[in-house]
Amino acid sequence: MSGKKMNALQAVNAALAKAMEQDPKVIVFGEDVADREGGGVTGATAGLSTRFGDDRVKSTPISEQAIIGAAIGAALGGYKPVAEIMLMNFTTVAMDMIFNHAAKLRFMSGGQSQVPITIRTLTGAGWQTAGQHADHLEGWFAHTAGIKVVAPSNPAEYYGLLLSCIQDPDPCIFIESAGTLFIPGEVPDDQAPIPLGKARVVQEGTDVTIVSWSSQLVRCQQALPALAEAGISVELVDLRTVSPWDKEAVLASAAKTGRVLIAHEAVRSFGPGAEIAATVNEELYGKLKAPVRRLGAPYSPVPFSKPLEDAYIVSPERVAEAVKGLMA
Amino acid sequence: MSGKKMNALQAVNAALAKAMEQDPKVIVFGEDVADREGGGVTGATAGLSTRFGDDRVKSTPISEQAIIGAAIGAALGGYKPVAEIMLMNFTTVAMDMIFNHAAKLRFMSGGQSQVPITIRTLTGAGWQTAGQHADHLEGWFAHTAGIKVVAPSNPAEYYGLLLSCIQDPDPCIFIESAGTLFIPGEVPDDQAPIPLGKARVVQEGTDVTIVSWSSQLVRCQQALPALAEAGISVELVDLRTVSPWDKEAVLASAAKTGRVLIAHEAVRSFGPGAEIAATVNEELYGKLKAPVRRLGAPYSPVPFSKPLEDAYIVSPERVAEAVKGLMA
Amino acid sequence: MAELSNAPAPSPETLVDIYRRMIRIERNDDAIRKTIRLGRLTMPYYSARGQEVIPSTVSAFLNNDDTICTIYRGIHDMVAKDMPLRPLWAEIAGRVDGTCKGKGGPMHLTHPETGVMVTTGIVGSSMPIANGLAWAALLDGSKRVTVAYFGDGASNIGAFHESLNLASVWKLPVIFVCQNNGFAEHTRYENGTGVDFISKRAAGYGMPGYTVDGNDPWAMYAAVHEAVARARDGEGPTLLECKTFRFMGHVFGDDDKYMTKEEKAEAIAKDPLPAFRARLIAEGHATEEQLAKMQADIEAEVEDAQEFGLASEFPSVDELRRDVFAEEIPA
Amino acid sequence: MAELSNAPAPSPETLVDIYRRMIRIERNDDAIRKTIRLGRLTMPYYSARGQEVIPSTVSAFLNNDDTICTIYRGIHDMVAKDMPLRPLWAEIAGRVDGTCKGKGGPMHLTHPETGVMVTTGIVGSSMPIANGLAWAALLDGSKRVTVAYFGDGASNIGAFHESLNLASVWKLPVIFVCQNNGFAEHTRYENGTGVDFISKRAAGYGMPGYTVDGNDPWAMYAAVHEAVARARDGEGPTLLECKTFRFMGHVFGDDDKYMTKEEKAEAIAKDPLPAFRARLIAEGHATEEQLAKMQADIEAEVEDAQEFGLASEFPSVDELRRDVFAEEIPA
Ligand SMILES: Cc1ncc(C[n+]2csc(CCOP(=O)(O)OP(=O)(O)O)c2C)c(N)n1
Ligand SMILES: Cc1ncc(C[n+]2csc(CCOP(=O)(O)OP(=O)(O)O)c2C)c(N)n1
Ligand SMILES: [Mg+2]
Ligand SMILES: [Mg+2]
Repeated sequence: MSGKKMNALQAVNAALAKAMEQDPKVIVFGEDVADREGGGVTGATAGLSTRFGDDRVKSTPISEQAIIGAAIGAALGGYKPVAEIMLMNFTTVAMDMIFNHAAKLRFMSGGQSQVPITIRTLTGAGWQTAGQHADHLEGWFAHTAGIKVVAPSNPAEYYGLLLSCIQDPDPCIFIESAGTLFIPGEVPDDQAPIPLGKARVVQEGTDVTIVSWSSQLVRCQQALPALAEAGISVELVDLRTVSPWDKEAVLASAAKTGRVLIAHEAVRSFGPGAEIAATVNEELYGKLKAPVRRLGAPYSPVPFSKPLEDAYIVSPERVAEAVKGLMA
Repeated sequence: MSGKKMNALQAVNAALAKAMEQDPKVIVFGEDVADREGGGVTGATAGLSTRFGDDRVKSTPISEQAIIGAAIGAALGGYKPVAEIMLMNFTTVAMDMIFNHAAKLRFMSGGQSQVPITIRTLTGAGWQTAGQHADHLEGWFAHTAGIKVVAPSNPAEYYGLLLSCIQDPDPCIFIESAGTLFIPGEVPDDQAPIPLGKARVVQEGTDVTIVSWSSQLVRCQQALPALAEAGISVELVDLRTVSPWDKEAVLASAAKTGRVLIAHEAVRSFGPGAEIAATVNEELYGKLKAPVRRLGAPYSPVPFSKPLEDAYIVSPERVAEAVKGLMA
Repeated sequence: MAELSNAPAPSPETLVDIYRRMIRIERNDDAIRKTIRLGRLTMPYYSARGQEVIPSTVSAFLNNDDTICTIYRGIHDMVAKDMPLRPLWAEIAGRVDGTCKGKGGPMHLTHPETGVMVTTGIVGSSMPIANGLAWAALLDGSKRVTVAYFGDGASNIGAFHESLNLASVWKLPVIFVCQNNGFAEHTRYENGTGVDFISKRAAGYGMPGYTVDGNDPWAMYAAVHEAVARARDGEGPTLLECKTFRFMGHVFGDDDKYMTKEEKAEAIAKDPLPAFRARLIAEGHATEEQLAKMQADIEAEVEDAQEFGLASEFPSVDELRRDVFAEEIPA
Repeated sequence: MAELSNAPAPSPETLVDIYRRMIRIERNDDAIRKTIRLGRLTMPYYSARGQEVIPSTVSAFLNNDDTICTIYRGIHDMVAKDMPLRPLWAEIAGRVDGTCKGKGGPMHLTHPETGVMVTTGIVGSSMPIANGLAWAALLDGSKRVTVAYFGDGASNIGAFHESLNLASVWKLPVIFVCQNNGFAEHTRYENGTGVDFISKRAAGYGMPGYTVDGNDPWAMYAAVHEAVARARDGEGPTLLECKTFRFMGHVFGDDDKYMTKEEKAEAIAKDPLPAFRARLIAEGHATEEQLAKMQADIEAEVEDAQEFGLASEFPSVDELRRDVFAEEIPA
């Protein structure tokens, strides 16, 4: 199996190219995405407008409601739009379009309307972009009936999951997170679309299950050596799709280990980890060896100052500590 | 203790009048709220502009971003704005203002800015208003650091909690829900502000704790007679403030009964009940007599057709059934 | 506000066709209101009585594959677009034979076969989505046009602005049709809108904007003609502000206390329906008998639709698990 | 676009004061960029080099209790408003002596004492909040004015529209100052904006709008004079589109590949700072020595602030539990 080493942004770029190549109905747009505008502020869309034409790859005004509206309308007109909302915090200016329309049109129309759009959006703490540029809002979208929430953590996963989002007949939000972006990884040349709704076991183990995704998954991986050294056998599950989530896989792992830690970058309070914890507790009542634990950001906006930002993020050390706590 | 019988909307009206009377900095605005426009589409603000003047009670254009922005700015200028967003689904068009600004300005300014705004908003299924007018989004706001989420369920609670929201130095979202609106109740003449963050035990009991709020609390109350008849002693806890929530009260009740049902109108999946369930499980690990159960709306937009809407809402019968299930 | 260029006059056939759409709207609206009053339908109903000329004239220019995005006060727009009435009635009654199997209801009627792509209850949201449909037409290389209907109050919300700007920059074949009935719920135009004519906003997007008497089929004809021609010719979007009045208040049951009795009476006195009918006959475009027959046919159609709709079954509760996604949600 | 009425000419003192603000912005910006380059500061930095005239002229009309709401590219606006530099530097270094204890950083600097009420990283969001501050001034019966700064790209977002309309309907004492530098991140003005002059949008809200050479202090003076007078006299809002150029690209480290070398060189050749300086001297408003002394003083102030900021402590992690609410979150 031959492949290419690339980072997550390059994987996004490659997946977009692949999707556009395969399906002429795939169109890509958002602020600064065309090559005239430099191919995206992160370069994720570089080269696409040159290769596929300015009609299919378009830069937009700073008008997020209009961007998502155009995506929905084009989808109703038969296209498969991939719209970029530069940062996840800016989804809030387009939230009506996402929540009241994209997610609901199929249902409200009794199945007549389909809205196969993909919303790509970047977020994540670690770059000192402070309070308005780094929130992980997957919990909001997971609580929204009618939209799939996808949060990959390495280049091959970015590639395979993005292809699936684009092909999916329903709206997907595809979360690109700071902590995952620049870690190179091998993407097989024939990397297939990765099915949505299916978790991935990153490492098998027997003592403790960690459920995580996106940047926090990377930090969980970084905790593995110390845990191995401490003699704890960890099963690390990458949820990949936050909604609909892979209950079967998580419950199977939890049933095996009897101990579960859920870790995400989003704020812990009323965060997406709560659903998983509540479900594990409900389904495996009396069968667990320890209470299900959750790690997430404190109940606070993202701070600017470096030491505060460091403390805001759940570090590999805190993951390791929590796992050890479960074994105590 | 003398009082007046009124419904929740009348209680809102009375609380607004009281707050405006007590504090000249309280201002009220939103679409159609002034008397020239009929005093609000539900009448909740009727008479206020006539009594307190058109400067302090203003109707606005249909511009929710501008409404919340004006509230934030007026708060920074020393006022205590009460802004109405007619329906909770319309908070999505103002979500940037709420999430990125109102909730964060105190923190991002290092404590220099205060944003003592109250956002009143109406929602709830039952009126066949279908997919875009009835969502219970308290889970989103509870997951947002920096805003308090208040969801009363009877007229006296509406009155006392709204006064507290207005007096509170931080932003509050005050949720008025269809299922609570027209049930009359006694509001004592000297009804004091009800502290935020404190739950209320509606009925004491020893077998099962039900945690609920807003319209769903009403439906839980309606289940009580059948449960009493079945010989089950229910402790019903009205959370009142969804965030920050009264962990102590819920844990105390759960520790006493050992069985917990959380019921809300919001979608169950990734809903606010998950946080409570996860916390109860974590804190009372090994001490519960049954798994914590959650009831909420199905993973679906709110449907129009009456039988579907009826099935969408968690009925008193389903509450009773779930409680019986916990005893089984 | 731009001045309209010379447009051809409508043919007699077109005038009669516009009248047909108007009377179909009016008869249907009347039947809906009666049925609600009788307690046989329960739903939030936003009558557009008084606004018939606007979508009737617009629709006279549209083909079946031209698309519209409309709003809660939009049943007249759908009827004008020749949406069949049987599934319409079944939908507003929440029945399984409704356009949306009863799941959307009166604020979310959808009927792609006649180009009714979106009906929305969120003020302003018809416009951003209409842009996307228009963009799809461009990408297809077709001549399809899309109409976004909205109210005067909606012209003050952010989505209006973003949509008109994007449509202008991308030269989209979309027509923004503002049905200015002078009120946004209970708020009078001038108390919510900082400008005397909404059409003046068009200049801020480099697009033509016209204020038209939305109760005058001839004036509407000229304006729509130009807007549709521009869209089909690749010249981009147009904003039409069509002045009108809603006779029935904001929502069924509205007590109208925010307007004066006189202004309402005055508006109703100018009801375009009888006036247009009289002129059609006076100018020889149609005979009394023709129009009476037309009306009788329409009344029969409405009655049939009403019976059909109210006789249809309610959907099964399994529908809560369907159409959330393409795949059914497991029970 | 309206024509400006006759405005008084700026006095020599005012001209020199405007220059003082400009050079303070420029020296401070230069020091920030040097410090980032040396690796002693890490932050996203949006230089406004080239845009100094705009807030310097605006600020010459503002009192301490007049308020501004600005954006990520807004340090020049704060410096022009005479925000002290020590807490500014401590803030951008994330230190406890910063205006916001290091919690907000360069995109969220706040300093109510000098009227810097909001700095935001969300495009368009300065405007709705500015309205509220202006409304508070009205309610107080004061003559305070509020300035909302924003970019050309921001004029395409919904919040712009809602804000200008509300300000017009409520006659708010607010001035919307668009710093049109020709680019929104990497997108050229005309590729995002459907109209040739943003000021033309003002007519859509019934408010005056002017396009001004934002590099010309005299032209700016006349425009701001009128806008401030209108606001203080209760006549409502004004939109000022001030044309300028940003010399340093969108964000520190930007490679500028979306613009031509020529246009950038041409813009830099028109750098208003040396030109204004020369003219002040030539017209006898200031002497070479005076301006040299002024610059030296400012350089000393900047150096002191830099040292102060970088020497300040980092905040304790307990700060994550403070200022979320008025009451500290329990540990
Ligand atoms: C975003 C949003 N805000 C508020 C409402 C509540 N609302 C429904 S209709 C309406 C008035 C709209 O007026 P206009 O646009 O003039 O249309 P009309 O009803 O007169 O046809 C309002 C405020 C809404 N549906 N959506
Ligand atoms: C709502 C929103 N969308 C997108 C962005 C990303 N963004 C930051 S600055 C910028 C360009 C703004 O351009 P302009 O308004 O002209 O201001 P300038 O940066 O030129 O001063 C964009 C798109 C944002 N911060 N907020
Ligand atoms: Mg109207
Ligand atoms: Mg710019």
